[in-house]
Order: sequence, then structure tokens, then C-alpha cells
Amino acid sequence: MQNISFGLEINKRELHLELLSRDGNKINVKLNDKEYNLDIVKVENGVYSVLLGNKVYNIELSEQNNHKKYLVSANNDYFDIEVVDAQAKYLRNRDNSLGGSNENTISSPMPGKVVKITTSVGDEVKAGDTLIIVSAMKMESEYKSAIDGVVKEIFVNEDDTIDGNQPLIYVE
Amino acid sequence: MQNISFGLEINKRELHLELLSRDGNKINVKLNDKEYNLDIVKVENGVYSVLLGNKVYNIELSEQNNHKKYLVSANNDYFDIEVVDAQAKYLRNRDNSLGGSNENTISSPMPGKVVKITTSVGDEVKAGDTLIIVSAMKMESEYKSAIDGVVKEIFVNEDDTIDGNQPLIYVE
Amino acid sequence: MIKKILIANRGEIAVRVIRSCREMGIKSVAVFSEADRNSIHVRFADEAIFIGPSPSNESYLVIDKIIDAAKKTEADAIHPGYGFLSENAEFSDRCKKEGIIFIGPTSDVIKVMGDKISARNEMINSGVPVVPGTKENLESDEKALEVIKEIGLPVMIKASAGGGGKGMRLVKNEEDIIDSIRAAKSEAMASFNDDAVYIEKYVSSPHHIEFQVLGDSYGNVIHLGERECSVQRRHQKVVEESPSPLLTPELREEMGQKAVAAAKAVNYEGAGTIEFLVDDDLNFYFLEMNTRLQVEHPITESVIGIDLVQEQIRIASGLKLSRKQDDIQQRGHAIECRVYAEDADNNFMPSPGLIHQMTEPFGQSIRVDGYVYSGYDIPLHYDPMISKLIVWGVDRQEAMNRMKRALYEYKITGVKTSIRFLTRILETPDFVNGKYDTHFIEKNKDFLMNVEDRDETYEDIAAIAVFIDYINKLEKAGGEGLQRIGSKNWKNFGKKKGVLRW
Amino acid sequence: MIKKILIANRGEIAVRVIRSCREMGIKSVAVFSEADRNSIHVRFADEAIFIGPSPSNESYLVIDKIIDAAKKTEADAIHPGYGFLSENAEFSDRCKKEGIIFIGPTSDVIKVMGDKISARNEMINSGVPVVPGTKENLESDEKALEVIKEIGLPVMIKASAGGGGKGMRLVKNEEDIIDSIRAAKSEAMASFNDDAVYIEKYVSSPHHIEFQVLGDSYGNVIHLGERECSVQRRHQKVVEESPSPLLTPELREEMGQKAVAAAKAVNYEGAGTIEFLVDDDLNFYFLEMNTRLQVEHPITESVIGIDLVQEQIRIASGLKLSRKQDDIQQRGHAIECRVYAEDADNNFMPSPGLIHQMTEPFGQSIRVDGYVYSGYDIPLHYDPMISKLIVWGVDRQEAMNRMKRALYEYKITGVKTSIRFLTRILETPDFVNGKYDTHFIEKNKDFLMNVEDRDETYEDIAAIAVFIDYINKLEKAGGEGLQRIGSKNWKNFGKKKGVLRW
Repeated sequence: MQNISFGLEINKRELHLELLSRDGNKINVKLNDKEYNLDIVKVENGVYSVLLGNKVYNIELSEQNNHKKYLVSANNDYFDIEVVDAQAKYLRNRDNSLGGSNENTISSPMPGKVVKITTSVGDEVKAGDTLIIVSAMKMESEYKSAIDGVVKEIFVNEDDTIDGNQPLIYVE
Repeated sequence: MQNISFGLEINKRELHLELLSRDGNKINVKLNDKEYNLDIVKVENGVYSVLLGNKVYNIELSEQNNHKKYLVSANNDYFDIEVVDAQAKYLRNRDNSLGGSNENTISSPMPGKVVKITTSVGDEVKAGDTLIIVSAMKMESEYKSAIDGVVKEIFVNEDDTIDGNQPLIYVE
Repeated sequence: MIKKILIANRGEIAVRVIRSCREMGIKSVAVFSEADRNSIHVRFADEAIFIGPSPSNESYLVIDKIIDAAKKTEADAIHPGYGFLSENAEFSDRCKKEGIIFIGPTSDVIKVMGDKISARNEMINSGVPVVPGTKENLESDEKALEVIKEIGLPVMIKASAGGGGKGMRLVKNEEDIIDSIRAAKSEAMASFNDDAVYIEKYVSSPHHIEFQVLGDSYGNVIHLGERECSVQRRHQKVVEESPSPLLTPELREEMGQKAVAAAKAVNYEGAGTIEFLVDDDLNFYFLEMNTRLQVEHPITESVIGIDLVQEQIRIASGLKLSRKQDDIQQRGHAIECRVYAEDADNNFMPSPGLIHQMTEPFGQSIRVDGYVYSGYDIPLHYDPMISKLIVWGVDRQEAMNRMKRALYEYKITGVKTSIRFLTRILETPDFVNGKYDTHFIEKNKDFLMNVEDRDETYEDIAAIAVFIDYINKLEKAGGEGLQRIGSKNWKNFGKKKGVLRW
Repeated sequence: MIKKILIANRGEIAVRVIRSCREMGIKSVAVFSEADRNSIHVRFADEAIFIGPSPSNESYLVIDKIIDAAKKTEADAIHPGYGFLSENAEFSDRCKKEGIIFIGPTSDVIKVMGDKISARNEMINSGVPVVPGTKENLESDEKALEVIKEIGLPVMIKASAGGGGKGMRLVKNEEDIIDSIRAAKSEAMASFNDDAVYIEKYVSSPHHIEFQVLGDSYGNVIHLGERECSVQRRHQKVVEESPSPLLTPELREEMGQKAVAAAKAVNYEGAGTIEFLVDDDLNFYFLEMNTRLQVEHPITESVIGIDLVQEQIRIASGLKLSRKQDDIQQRGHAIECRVYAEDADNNFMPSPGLIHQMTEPFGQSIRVDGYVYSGYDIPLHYDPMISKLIVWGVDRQEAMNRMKRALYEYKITGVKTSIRFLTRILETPDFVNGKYDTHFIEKNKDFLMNVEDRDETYEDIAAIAVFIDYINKLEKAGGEGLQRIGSKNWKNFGKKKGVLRW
């Protein structure tokens, strides 16, 4: 049997997982240098029932915008988990090499509606300037530039409905 | 626009349906010679919310063994509905021409476990003879031959788990 | 205090017991057969342990396996739920020998109350009224004829070890007496390996009314009022309510006292139920005692404001009852409906299988004790009851209204259920007026099964929904299917930003 | 009696009102905006009618559209729920003019109680204690300085038309008085087009305790005991309970009498709530009256055993109150937790979006008043509250235990919710001991937000579940993905006869 293994990032901590063996629901997994023998069954949409020895764990997954990002809840705690395979590593490295202290893409972690854009392409802005206001569920949030720079691109219009983490304004 | 139309059988009553027009959720359908203007939205897996004028109807569908048979519940009433298109008509006609008073395929409407088979291939049986006993959920049901004849084929073994409406024994 | 409880059961009652354990801070251990790995009781417990193949006689009913599981998980107590091993004297004994607390009575009590003749005798000695009849096994035909002459026809012949209607005969005519006794004896021997039978006067159109009792290890016994359980189908309760529409306060008081006397007669510890038959003249007779939690216990919990499983656990831990009889007060009215996976229109044939989608009722004073969920495949091997719907109301009218509302909201697709049948019961005039006995379902069969007052528009709209669903399916399948029916504007049909694809 | 009610609201409160209508045999009419076609209130009502675009100021808040909908559907009454038009005097008036029963008070009562200065004056005249302060608008700086000297610092300056904390200033130092008054006035003018402000003594660390009252059109008024609402975040209630751990029977009696006096002062008809501030020395002061159903009304329903919406409808139909003050008795203890779609770890940012899967808690004495379901896309446009979880227990301890159990069972995926935050509140020693005031959340921030006592095994198992889920996904996608990770035995992974493919 070929080994199956790849990395995960959980709340920014990197993990390496390897599937050592499996037989039906019973799996043997190496997580970093810890071995787990689990009985794991998918019981509902995104819901896994896990037995570690006799101990019961219930894990709920929901896929986020792409297939590699998960919002996981376990014991009513939340974990942001991302699969880091070759493709993801490539993209991340590329993003990091693109990124740096002299650029800033503004986004809102919550989906919502663009209430107001207080800047225009070509404007010079200072770190801390409010550039865009997003509203969701009767709550408004202001998003500010993290750097001094020039507004290079605005990806949305006022009154647009936006997804969480979608790029809104690019400052360089 | 091309008309879309085909037949349905509801609790053995035949209906002909024709989609006259639609615009988003709003549809105009002809059912036999009655016209309906409905606002119909699928809200959950198999659950439709329907407005006829302002009146609210909730319809729950579940697909049965094949894609053309539905168990429908509405107002906690059950309807067995089958789509009767060209293919289904062909199959039905074929089945009917095969069938007749001198043959009998025994099946159980409920899924279950075969507890006992009281006959063998080649046995002569009389109408009313119990041929097979099926058990589900602590209840046993006996299935009898509808005709005098000879057992030609037995499709299952004792202790087999069976689906509802699957052929069990063929008598001719 | 007990620290960890193994629940030797499955389904709704396992879930219900696990809930009380969690609330008390007690660890719970689920056991599961092959069919039950993805049952909800496995998910809700703190621990879970596999005990064998799906048929209950290879898993849930095997005493050795349950004891093994309790030892492996170091459970200090076992809750048997109802059914399975809950009234098994050997199991109670075995737990004791293994040093595990059995949450239920001792084997002696189970034995005395499990044998109908010995139970009758205990009751007679304690002044609890029983149906007139014999106190011992009928050894000879002459004795039988003599006794029956004294009691008067009609009579019931019953197997002492009986249950489920086996070894039971109703005798109306003198010439049938001897034959009936012989038949009952031979059936009893075949079913229970014990041909002891006895005779009771036949109570016609009886009400089945039972009293919940609690007893602690200090000799305190209280009752928690009654449950009316006369809505029955094949000796199976379907709808229960508390208080009973039949009882007067005086009769309740008297029957409650007798129920306490019955429990005291056997030094009863834990939660138990005294079942009575009540005739139209309000004469009442001891029928039997159930030495375990009843399926319908939640209606008592609603009306009294108590958690019976917590009480069982406290009593088993050696604590005194926390309430006295005077603290117990019925408040408002509760009704329970048992929801079965069955086809009520087709002789109540079981309907196991996959639940496609389920919407349960919510809101004020509604309780659902269930265990199935959307995507769950109801196994063939166990009881067809999938949930109990319990409502409370200020009075009987409000409770009935609320139950009808809850049944309206309750949607289960994929399998057939008794929800519509239950709705019809709630609409039956005899039920609405609270004038019913154990012959209710038989008497009202025509009304209950009538489908002629169905709203035809529903049928048409159901057909249209299937029509649309099928078209969407063809559309999704694309290619051939799509071309066959033509296409205009279909791409967006039923699509909506963010809606999950089913 | 009212025959058909239009519910001018959405979300859980619309569903809740529809349920009572159905139980009473009253037809219900839902209204819905574009975003709400597939909301559950549309499915549960008897009729439903579209009223416009998603933003509430183009649909739920447009009086003309609501009135139109009521006329088209021939509703004889309108229930406003809470929020939206529920405390809008103009709407109440308009209903009256159109011959539609408004289920709530008259416009006069709404106006008097909506203006804080006039409400204060009504209370003072009726002998209901108010926080020491002014009875009228502060016209001059001199007057303000004089009044404040009399009351003593610190004081609150409040806008008479106020709400939501706007036009409100806390003044601790003498030198800040004049500036604060000017700032409050200008903010009040900007927000409410009315610069009237008044001064109240600042009650430090107050408890927020409110009394439910019911009044009929025959002048009868009763109170139904109190609700403790001190667990607040940004003036938003989060957890409520009844009875309050703070009150003594004597104080409850006294405050209840004052609440009744307050309602009688304005000839109050319907269900209303008198909010009080209570300080640590158990002095209490009228804060304001809410002339509608409160979000937290179910805890009163649990403890008293009453359906407040049914009572509202009966009163609006012109019936007399069915109970007298002496019939009202608190039984046991109830707690409510408000579940929000929000990210508690991230400054409580709203978290609208698609619910992938939801498991709601069930069992004894648990009530969920919610409106979202698996596959529902929570709209951006409305309040982030998705449900209220209400439990009842024999006593406070049992209620807390039950609430923790219910929160444990409550699973919502796809969006973040406040369930963990609520669980932490239930675990906070100050809450457990019942010793808390409106500063509870601020004071216990570190404990509430602490994540260090998390069980690390959960994190590992969460990672493994993702690992397996992702492998399954690659496997399903077939071809490339499958080859990349190799394959042995995968075909059957997670497959089981009859399990739905997700």
C-alpha cells in the first residue's frame, strides 16, 4: 500500500498527517509524531462520529470557499483548518513572494454589503485611513489601510453584496 | 418555447401535466384540464414550498428505488406518484403483456429479512399456500401464492436481507 | 453517588438516559451492535463500546456481553431502559454478583411481579383489589368449572408466565370452558415452558390506567399520579395522557394509595408502574406491575415537574426520596403520541429504511424523545417506534391543540410513519370528549381510516411538485434527458445564491 | 374572537406567533421580503404574501405595505412581534383607522411610554420609584448644574427620545457637566430630531430586572413575576433567567405591585414589560416600559405555565383575563440563551451565511424558538439572532445543568455561532453562584474568552477528520486526485448500505 500523507494547518499550526493503515472505519494515522487508532464514520453531512478507544468525539466540518479550507467545530470550539498540499504550497509561496510590507489587500472577514467606499483609485492613503464600510446584520464595520500607499484597484462598488474574505481594495 | 409535458400516476389515477410557462419560481402548469399558477421553491432536500395565490402548501418528496417513483407526503398524507414517460410506458406495457392470471411473482411491500422459505423449486402449490415468511422490526409477515401452480424460481435465501417490492418467488 | 453508567439499550430510551446522565455530571457509556455504529446514542454518550451482531439476541440481550462492556469501561452502574434486559431477574442478579449497581429492582421483586399468579397473591394480601378470579394454577377441570360458576361468565383464562397475549383465552359460553383451558395451557407450555393458567373475570370495555410510583431504600414510597393508556392497538399503547379524563379526585386519591400499598408490599425500590383496569362504574383492579421505566413516563414528568431517570439514579445511589407525597401536585395536562415507522393504511406494516429528510416540531411545551435523523437508515432489527412526541398544556384542550400543531409540523420523508393516524386520533370525537376505553381504536376504525375528506388540491399540487422535481432532475442529468424535454430558462431554475445543492 | 392574524414580522418571533395561532384555530398570514421566500415562517403560515425588497425599510417597516397585505388577505388583526413596527404609534393608529385590530397598545400608550420624560412623569405620579433626577427637559446649563448638585455625581444624561445608547453620557466630574450636556443634546438632535435631555442619578453595577404584566380592556392588570436580564453585552441581553437569584419574596411582591401600578397608570391593555434597575442594596427604580412582547418572554411562560401570545390574542379579542393575581405561581426555574450567528472570538462580528448542517437539542423541558434550518442561508439584512434556547428545571441548579447539556447537543455548521460563549457564561463562577449584575460580561471577560483549557485531543481529531474527509473528496473526484494519493480499499470507505450520499 502506498502511503497517503499531506500537511494541514490548524489555527496557523502546521501538522503533518500520514495514513498508516485502514480497515473499514478503523484507521491508523500518524499526526506529526503521534499515532492514533480511530474508528471514524461520517454520519451526516459534514458530521463525523469518532471513537478513540471507547471515547466518543463528535466532529463537524464545513467546507469554506474552496475545497481545501474547512471550518471545523468540535465540542463547540472552532478550528480553521486548511489542507496544505503541493498545489496550496505553491500558491502560498507565490503569494508570499508577491506580498510584503509595501502592499495591502483589504478584505472583510464577514460577508455583507458595501455601504460606502471612501476612496478612489489613485488616492494616496495613510495607514489607519478608513477606506471602506461594510454592513451585515445591522452592524457596520470600517476597514482601514494597513500601510501608507496609493489605491491601485477597487474591486467592488457601493451596494454590492460581498463574500467573506473577498478582496475589496488593493493598496500599494 | 417548446412545451414540456408528460404523465404522472398518483395513487393509480393518471394525470397529464404540461408546463405552459415559467419565470423564476413562478410557474403556469396545466394538470389534465385545470390550470395552476404557482410559486414553487425547493427549500430543503426534497421539500417544496408552494404558494397558490396566497395559500401555503408544503410538499415533501422522497425518491423511491428508481428515479421515476416518488413517495410524496403533503399535509401528512401519503401519495405514491410515478412519472409515466415513454420509457415507463414501454416497460409497463411489456410487463402487462408478460403478466396474466397464470403467473404470480411474490414480493413483500416492506423491506426485511427472509425468516423462512416453505417451498422449493418444482413444488406444486395451491392459491393461499404460505410460501415465504419475512420479518422486519419484530413483526413477521407471511406471503402466500395467489394462484395454483408450480414454483419456477426462488430468488432469495433464508436470512437474506431484502428490499421492499423485490421479487422473491415466481410461481407459474 | 454513581459516577459512570452503562446504558444497556439503544434508540430513544438510550438517548433519553444519556441526557439525564450528562445533566447530572455522570459519565455515560453506550453499547452498540453492528447496525448501530451510527445511531445517535453512540454520538451522545461519553463512551461507546461494540457488543456484537445486529440481532438483539446476539448483542443487546446477551448478559455476558453487557457485563463485559461494563467492566471494560469501569461503569459502576447499568441502566437497562425498557424492553431488552430491563425485567430480566437473572440480569439483575448477575449485576449484583459482579458488584455493579443495577438501576432497577432486585431479582426477587422482578420474579414476584413477573409471575402473574404470585403478583395477584401479593396484591390480595396487601388489600389491593384484583380482578375476581383464582389465586392459583388451575389443576383440574372440575376446579375450573366450579370457580367459573362462582365468578360468572365471561372470563379470561391467562397464562401465569404470560405476555403479549399468548396463553390467553376469552370464554363467553359454558360449553367452551374445558376446551379453552386446554388450549391456553398448551399454548402457555409452548411459549413459556410453564402451563400454569388462572382465571379472571372478564372486564368489558375497561380503561387502562396506571400509576407511577417511586420507592427508596429507606422504605419510602410515593406515587406521582396516573397515566391514561387506553388508546391501544393490538395491546400496544399509542396515545397516553395525564391526568386521565376518567378519574375523579377521590378515585385518584384511592387508587394512588393502593398503588403505594402495592409497591410497599414488595419493598419496591426505584421507579415502577402499577397498571389497573378500571370499568365504567369506576371499579378498579390491579392488572400488573412494570418494574422499570415505562415508554410513556414523560407525561408524568411534564405534569409533575420531575426527571424520573434522575430519580432512578438517585435512588440507586442510595439517596432518600427528595419529595414527600404532599409535595406532588399535578399541573396542567400532558399527552404523548408514539410515532412509528409503519404504514397505517396498510395494516400498520413496518416501514424501516432511509430517512431522507426530517423536520421535528419545536416551540412551547413540546418535547420530542426520538433518535432518528435526516440520513439515518432505520434498521430492520429493532422496534419500529422512532420517537415520542410529548406536549404539555394548561388544560386538556390546550394540550390537544398543541399536539395537533406539533403533528402538523412533524415531517419525515423516505419512510411512512403513523403521524397522520395519530392526527386522526386527536380529531376523533370520542377522544376529544375524553370518553374512551381500550376499545377506542376498534370502535372508531372507520373514522380513523377515512381518507375521503382529503383536500384534493393537495393531491394536484403534490403531482405538480413531482413534475417540477423530475424536470429538474432531467435538467441536471443534462445531455439526453435535457434534450428530450426541451429547454428554456432552465439553467436558473431553483438556483439561488448560497442554496446547497441537494 | 379574532379569526385571521397577519404577522408583521419574520424570523423566530413570526414562527412563534404562527404556532400559537395554529393552536388556537386562528388562520395566520406571513409577510415576506425578497430574502425571505424560503424562510420558515412562510412555510408554517396558512397564507403568505410578498411585501417587497430585502432591506427592512423597503418591506417589514413600510406601514402601507403591511396594511395592504392585511386587506388583501382579509386579516382582522395584526401581530407586530418585537422590533420592526411593534412600538410604532403611527402604525397602531393606522391599524385602528383601517378597522384592523392591532395586537398591542393604543398609539397614546406607545407615545407616553416611548418618551422617557413623559414615562418618568407618569411613574412618579403613580408612586412607582424612578431613578432620582429631573422630570423635564433641561433648558439651561444653570438648571443642570443646580439639579446635579442636588442629586450628586455621578449622573447619566439621557435623551428623552433615546434608544440604543444614543444621546447618552455618563458624567463623573463636575467640570465635564456642561460639555456632556451639549454633546448629548447635539447627538439627540442628530439621531431623533429632538434635543430634549434629562438627568438621572447613575446607578452603579445595577441589576436589570423586569416584570411581565398583562392588562385587559376591563381594567384588570396582573403581573407574572420577574425576569433577570443582567447578562448583557453592549446593552444587548444574552442570557436571562426567572426567577431572579437576587430577589426575595418580599421584594418580588413589592416590585410586582409597582409594575401593576405602572401599567394601570396608563390603562395598559395587552402584554407589556416594566423594566427596573435594582442596586446592590435592593433599591429598585423604573427604567422603562416595553409595550410589546419581549424576546425573553418564554422564560416567564415556562415558570408560570402560560402562553403569552395566546393571552395577547385573547385580550385583543376583547376577552377578560382568565387568571387573577392569586392564580399566578412561579414553579421551578427557567433560563434562556440567545444564540447569535456571530464570531465571539472576533469581537462578536456577525456571521451570516449558509447553514450546512444543524442538530438541535431535544429532551425534557427544553424549548428551541428558532427559524433556521440545514441548508438555509441566513440573510445579511436582518438581526443575527438565530434562535433562543429555553430550559426549565425543578430548581436553578437543574436548569443550569440542563442548559449546559442542551448547548452541548446544539450543533450548527457553516456559520459561527455564540454557542461556546454561552457555554462559558454557564460555567462562570459568578453566574453559577447567581451573583452578577449588568457588568458581568465585562468583569468576567478573561474567563469567558479563555481558550487555554481546551482539550488538545479534540484539535488532533478535528485535523484527522479533515484529513479523511479530504482524502474521500479526492477519491470521489476520481482520476487525477485519486492517483496522486494512491488507493487501497477506498471504494468502500464511508459507504454503507442506504446511507445518503452527501
